[in-house]
Amino acid sequence: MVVQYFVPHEQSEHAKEFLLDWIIVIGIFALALGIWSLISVSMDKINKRRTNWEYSAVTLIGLVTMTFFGFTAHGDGSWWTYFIALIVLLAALWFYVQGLLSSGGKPMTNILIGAGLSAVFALITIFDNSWTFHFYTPEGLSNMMFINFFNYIMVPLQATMFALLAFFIASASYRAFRARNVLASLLLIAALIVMLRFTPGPWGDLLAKTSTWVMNVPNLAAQRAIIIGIGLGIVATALKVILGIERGYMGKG
Amino acid sequence: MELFGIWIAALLTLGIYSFLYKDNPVYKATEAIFVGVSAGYWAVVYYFDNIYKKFWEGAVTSDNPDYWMYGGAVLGLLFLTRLFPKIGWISRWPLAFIVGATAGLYMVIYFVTNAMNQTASTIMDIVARNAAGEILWMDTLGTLVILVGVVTGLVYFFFSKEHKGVFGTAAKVGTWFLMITFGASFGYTVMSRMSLFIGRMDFLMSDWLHIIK
Amino acid sequence: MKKTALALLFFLGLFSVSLAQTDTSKSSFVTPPRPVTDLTAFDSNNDHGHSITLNWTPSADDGAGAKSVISYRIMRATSAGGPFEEVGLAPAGSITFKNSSSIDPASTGFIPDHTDYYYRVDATTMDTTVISSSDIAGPVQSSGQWFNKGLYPVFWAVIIFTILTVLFVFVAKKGRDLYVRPLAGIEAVDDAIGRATEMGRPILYVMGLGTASDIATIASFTILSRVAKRVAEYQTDLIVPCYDPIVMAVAQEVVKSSYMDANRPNDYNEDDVFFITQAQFAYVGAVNGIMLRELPATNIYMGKFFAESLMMAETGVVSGSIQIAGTDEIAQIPFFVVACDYTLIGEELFAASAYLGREPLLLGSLKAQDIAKAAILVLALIGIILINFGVGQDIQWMNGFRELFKVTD
Amino acid sequence: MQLLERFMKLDRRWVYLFLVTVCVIAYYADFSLPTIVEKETRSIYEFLDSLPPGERIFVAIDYDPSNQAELHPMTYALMEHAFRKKLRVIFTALSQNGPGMADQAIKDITDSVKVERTYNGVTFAGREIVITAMGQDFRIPFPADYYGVPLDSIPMMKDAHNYDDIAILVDISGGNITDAWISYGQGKFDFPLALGLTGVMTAQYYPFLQSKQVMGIMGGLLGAAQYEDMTDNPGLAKDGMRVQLMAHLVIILFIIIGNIGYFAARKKHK
Repeated sequence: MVVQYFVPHEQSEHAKEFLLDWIIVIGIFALALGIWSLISVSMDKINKRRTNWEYSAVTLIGLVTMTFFGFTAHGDGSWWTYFIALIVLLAALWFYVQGLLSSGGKPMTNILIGAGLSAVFALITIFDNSWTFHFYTPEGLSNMMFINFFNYIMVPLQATMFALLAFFIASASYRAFRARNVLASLLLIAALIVMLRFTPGPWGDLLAKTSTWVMNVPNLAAQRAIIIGIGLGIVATALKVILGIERGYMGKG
Repeated sequence: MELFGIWIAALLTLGIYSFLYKDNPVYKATEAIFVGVSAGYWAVVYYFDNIYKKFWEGAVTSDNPDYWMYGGAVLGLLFLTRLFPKIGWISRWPLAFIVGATAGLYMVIYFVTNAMNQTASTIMDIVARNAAGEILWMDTLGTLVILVGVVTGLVYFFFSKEHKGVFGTAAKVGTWFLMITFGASFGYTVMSRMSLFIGRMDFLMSDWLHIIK
Repeated sequence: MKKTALALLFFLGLFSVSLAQTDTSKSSFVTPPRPVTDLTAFDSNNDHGHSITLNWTPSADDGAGAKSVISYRIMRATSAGGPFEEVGLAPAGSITFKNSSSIDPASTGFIPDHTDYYYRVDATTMDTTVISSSDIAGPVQSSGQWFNKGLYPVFWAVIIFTILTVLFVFVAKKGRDLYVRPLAGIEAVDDAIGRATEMGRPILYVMGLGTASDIATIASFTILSRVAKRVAEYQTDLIVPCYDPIVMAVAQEVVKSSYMDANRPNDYNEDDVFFITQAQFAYVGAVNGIMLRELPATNIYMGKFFAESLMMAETGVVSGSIQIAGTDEIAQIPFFVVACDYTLIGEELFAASAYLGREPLLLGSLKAQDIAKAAILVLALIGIILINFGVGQDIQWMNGFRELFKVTD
Repeated sequence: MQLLERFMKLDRRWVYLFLVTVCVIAYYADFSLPTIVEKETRSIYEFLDSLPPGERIFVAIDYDPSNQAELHPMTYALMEHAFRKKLRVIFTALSQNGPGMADQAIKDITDSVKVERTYNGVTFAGREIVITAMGQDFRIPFPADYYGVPLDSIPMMKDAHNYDDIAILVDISGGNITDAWISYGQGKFDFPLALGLTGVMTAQYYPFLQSKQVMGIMGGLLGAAQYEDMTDNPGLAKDGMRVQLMAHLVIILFIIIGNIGYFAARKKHK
């Protein structure tokens, strides 16, 4: 791939595309592993009744529910069977995973109950025409419930988590900006100048000018030094990987 | 439905904020919902974007199948061998492939954009002049400061030389530059982070509680 | 209010349509502009093919003379006789145009390689009927090149860097002791693991939001392998929550092998390295929860981080953990510096694995990095001296020197 | 001393509580903070204010919803000023979602100033060409407005042909279209150009102010607040700035408190 950079020919671009595609395809299998990891860690917590196991159950319900919404489309008619089907599905999966994971106990019983519940789920799916599964067309993405969950759960939660930063930035500056030594004082003064840049008062204009200068001159210089350093660090790391000097990622420390 | 949704959203929002006081059951529940729903969301989106569109349509049902994709699929299957302890070592192959390909792909790109281009922009006229040829003292000072900052900053990053004497002083000046940068960027970010909170406040006050100013 | 007062106007439309609709009777008569001259067409340099570059001397009425030229229409045909079709538009004042397409034959405007094309450039005025055409240039074919000549300097720089690295690795292997200055953040890692053991609390290792295709994440894997090995030796717990499934799988492998290296394969628990979700803020929420519930003695953040840097680091402060961070994401370094006890800045992240491993092989590459930095400093200073003190002597050569570093992709 | 030392280790929750309280109060409070008006904003205001009624100005709306919070207040402040001065305003939008932004602003403003007609727009590719072509005649890229009304039949456009017929061009932008306005517009046709930019972009464009290519810059919410101040028309920007400023002051206050505590503790330990 190093060679690829110097070879502009289209064959070389094709090679690059293939490699990127491969990584995506591998990612598909990795995602399966990831989801399995989430499920098994959560189930483990639930089975062993570790502290806060209840919340792991909530996570799993959320996961299955959202996935169910994503693969189904609801047409006209009653929503009741749709939600009953979802609950039956949750229960079936619950018993299956219990059966697969439980170290002691009676795995077979759990799996049998799971099978029974799946049969009920299958019957509902077959006889209820108000909703259908769609694995080959992304109709689930426009499922009303899928969109509602996205709009009223994911979006506000994302925005709120992000907005927590307003508080964290406040507490971090309270705690850390202490004039302990030269370095800490420089950090503090630079931050104060920039933060005060739009305060009203005779010094406002001066501070605004100073903060612009700080952003354009010392800031630019230090960033450039960091960037050059990072560039070399990346090349060195990549080179070590290619030459086989660094095998840490394979666990060969 | 919309009213219901806004109530849910508002309660979840408050659930997250309760974390600021301390970890509590409401936050734990909110977090659990968030993790579950988002993992499900990404799984579905990933399925349709990649498994379906890229792999299924590109390599299986396509008239002009992209057989290369199967290579990726084989590597992906090898990846799954990790589920079986005895042959789990095979899963290192795709892993080595990913890491190796990445390393190769980005090595030169970073060398160019980070190291070479940045060096090129450091090579500049020190004395700034306006169109009339008069020397602009402030700008000249600025370029000098930039030059000093870049040089001392780089000196700071030397690993194999002890920070002593002239070299040590330069490295120290370098850290000053770094600290000024960090302080200034931190201060600069406060405003945008506050805007995020103002946005959430808007949502709670107007959309949910309808307390309009 | 009167119609004439305060008329608000928002006027936009499609260019081609508009030209056809312009009421020519109202517009004043425009004399045809003088045409473009010296039109040349050639295969674009150093590319993947499917591209032809045109150069020309602008019309005498472009920005001068009658100032009537508003744009140049690039016309192309497969034979000298036409018919010519429009393939692009360049604003007045331009002297070059690149007619290129993607390598995908199905894409619109695809230009096959090794096919004859003829080009013509029309100087256009505000009146669509008044244009003047240049002479026809062609035939010309596009083709891909096997080596990008514009990248020679990069090529040599990479070769030299590689040789340097190999050289120093050999020097180090021969047993020459290479000095490396201490890095506080690295030394803290050892202490932190010891502290966690004493307190009987786990160590939280966060890989960030990077994917396996980020070099920072690869660097993080190498650091994780050293940390995991020590953790296994000390028999402390390790928690690695992951954002990306591939990263999770690799991290599991890394931790597992490290436990084997430490001769404690039985202590390894697959569930120590686990996947949470691929939504940035849900991931942050979960990690924050882990911090407050498991109360890790040490939080280590290595890899690519974005807005979550401060959210995690501040929560880590609340849980009373020692925090060590390292990232190459420049915008986030300030937050780690402010909230963490130790921060590896930029390049230090990439050097960390060499430090932790203390192997001559890896230290050798650090030396090569330093030499490269020194070379950059020296070359930049030479460049500055040349530019500032050599004015008027050999400007061409100096620009060449600067160009040596400037690479456009 | 005891009290001062406690300043050093305040629980972060006090910081949070105080911050929320202040923000909520500032959000609802109806007080107005004086803003120091910077020279680069004042020059835009003074230019517009000196124009006689009926003069044409040209406003380019080049931002997307993601920058709305920062740039909308600026557009509103500028437009209200222009309309009160009875200036005639020509709008273009050359960015992807710009027309939507402009449309919203125009609708909101015309609600309050009662303008008779509004026009909407669509996006257009190849902005350098559009900018250059408008230097010849606005009718070249845009023979009609968005609703299809030919420019010639709109009274205010009767004798408006190109940049020579406008007094000033204000580009309110959240992206690199500004570069095109500077080099292809101002650079070629030499009209007075003023910029309204996001806070992050501002520092980048100061060199153009120095080289006199740009006659004024409004930077982010702050610039908008300054403009509102000068036109004596407090609006969105002043509201937002009030919360911003108070929040910044709270943070600074806590930094100072923390340092007082720190020095008190150090003094004692000596």
